[in-house]
Amino acid sequence: MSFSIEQFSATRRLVLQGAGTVVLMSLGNLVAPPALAAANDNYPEEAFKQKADKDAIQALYGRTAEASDKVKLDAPEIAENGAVVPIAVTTTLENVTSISFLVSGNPNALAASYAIPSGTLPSVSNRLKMQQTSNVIAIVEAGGKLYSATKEVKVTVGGCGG
Amino acid sequence: MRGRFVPALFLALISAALAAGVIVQAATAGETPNPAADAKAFRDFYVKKFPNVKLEDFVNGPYSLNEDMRRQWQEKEEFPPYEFALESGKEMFATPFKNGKTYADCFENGGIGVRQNFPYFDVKQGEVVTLELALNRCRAANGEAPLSYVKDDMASLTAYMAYTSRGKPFDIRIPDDPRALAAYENGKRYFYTRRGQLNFSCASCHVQSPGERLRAEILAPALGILNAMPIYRSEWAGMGTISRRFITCNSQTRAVPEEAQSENYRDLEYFLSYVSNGLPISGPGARP
Amino acid sequence: MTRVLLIASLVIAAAAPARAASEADFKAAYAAAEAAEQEAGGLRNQWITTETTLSAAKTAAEKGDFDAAIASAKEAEALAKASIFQAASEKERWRDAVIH
Amino acid sequence: MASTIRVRAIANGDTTEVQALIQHPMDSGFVKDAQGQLIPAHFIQQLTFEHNGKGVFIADWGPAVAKDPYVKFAFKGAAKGDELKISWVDNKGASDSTRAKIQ
Repeated sequence: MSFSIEQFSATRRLVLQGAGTVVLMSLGNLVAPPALAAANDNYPEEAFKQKADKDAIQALYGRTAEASDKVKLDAPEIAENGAVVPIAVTTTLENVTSISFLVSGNPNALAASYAIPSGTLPSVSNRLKMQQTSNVIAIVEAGGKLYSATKEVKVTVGGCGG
Repeated sequence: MRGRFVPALFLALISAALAAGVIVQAATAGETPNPAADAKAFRDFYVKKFPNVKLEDFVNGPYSLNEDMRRQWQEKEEFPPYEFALESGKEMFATPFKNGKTYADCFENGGIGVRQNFPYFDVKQGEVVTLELALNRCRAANGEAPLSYVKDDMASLTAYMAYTSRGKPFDIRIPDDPRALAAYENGKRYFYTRRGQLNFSCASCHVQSPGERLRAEILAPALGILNAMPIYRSEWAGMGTISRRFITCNSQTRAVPEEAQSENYRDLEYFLSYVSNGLPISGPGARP
Repeated sequence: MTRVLLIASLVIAAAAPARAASEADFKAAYAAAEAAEQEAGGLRNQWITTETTLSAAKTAAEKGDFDAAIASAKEAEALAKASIFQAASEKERWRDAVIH
Repeated sequence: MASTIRVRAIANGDTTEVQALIQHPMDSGFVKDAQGQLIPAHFIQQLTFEHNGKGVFIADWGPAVAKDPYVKFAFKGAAKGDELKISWVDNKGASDSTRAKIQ
């Protein structure tokens, strides 16, 4: 993809000027309104505490996942930096209800878990932190069953170490 | 047969002259400095070394030379991490000083779309003035304390000014003034001089091995290496000015860095920007 | 007999100041290293390793471990001298790397 | 103070693509600062996107989500001009929220 300046700065202007484009009305620091507090209750505390990916999946979904090529996991071969690793998943599976990402090599395997209500497309992109070279696992809960895709991402530091 | 003796003789003469403390600088300098020829040779070197990289793509550094890295960069550019610095920079740029003036009063065209002309050689002061130095001089002229050259505020300001110049080609001039030529040459000398216990020069990495891996990183070509500045580096989890980048590069080779905006660093920036003339400004950038 | 006395006194002479001399030796070695590092500073060509070795020498001396302190000071001096040599040799050699 | 949430919501046809970038340190609790002290864990635990009062996307995050976190998803059933409410709460109980019009 050549570096087309116009298209590039167009998207930036979209965010920056905000005039008539995205109108941001900030409500400032809300004291946790009830809606928020409720959402916080079902935060899967236990699952995030687990070390191993299997235990985290068990704690989160109560069953194991089977690998499926219908789950497309997009992750770099060598992370340019372990602090910001772009990872995305998309799937052709029907009525997906949840998507999660695990990094086996991290101190706690579960990195993020997303609720996918009906009407929301089954694909998520996010940027995760990885402590070391490790397997990245994407889990998709569809029709009450668990499917997964796994990819190894190499992680190391950069530079010649001053 | 005769030819073989002459160089030996020549060498003996040179060492004798050096030993006698006679400055033979001019003689060994060979041809007089010719920046235009340097810039052309510099550009041809990279175009020949990477025939399938478009000229303006060199400003994307490692991402122009490695597909896996480029995809990670494109993902970051969807909603880049320097977004916050850009916004605070825009705000800071417009916030008047205590005396009511703003940065816009210090720069031609109100500081909008001028980044590609920096650094320039200030004939009155007789030195290279970089964007960061100009910003701090503007603050001083308006009774404000200078900003750190390596911290976020300076990076936010230069990020905003770079953004307003996006797409404009670098346009660095060397005025007809022997001091300007000397500053350019000094920058060139610094770029090619090995330093630090690892005994590397900037060229060791960015001329001899661009596109090569340095553990997780891919070395950027020197052509267009400053076009994306200032950069948000995942390594720093924050913004970095050109000063911060030069300082960290030095410490990578275990050389004690100079103070930010030292004469050597400003001349180095002058050289690097001049040989990248014609390539578009793409700052602020995101890097590993 | 006198030879035995002579050797004995030499040994005692050598041993006695060893304790005190190493502090003085350290100071001398450290001063030499610092001078070399100063010179490298004048050439704007100091190495980070020289500085870490110099501070290692100082901390060892503060702990009273003068043998280690002297070793570090000597190493720092060697590093500083190497950086001075690097600056001198690069004074002209950088031209060989220039893209033509 | 300005919101910590930057949102871009663009509708094409019945599908709205949403991207969000949030200003937050997302400290994992495993990193030491310059003085060698552990920086305490401080990360967003839950991020909620609502359209017409209905949750369209709820993220439960752990400390492994990157600093200044970014997320992209898409959902159906909204139109240009509709409003999205975005809010987050972190492990220290701090929170922020904002609204964005779909373009």
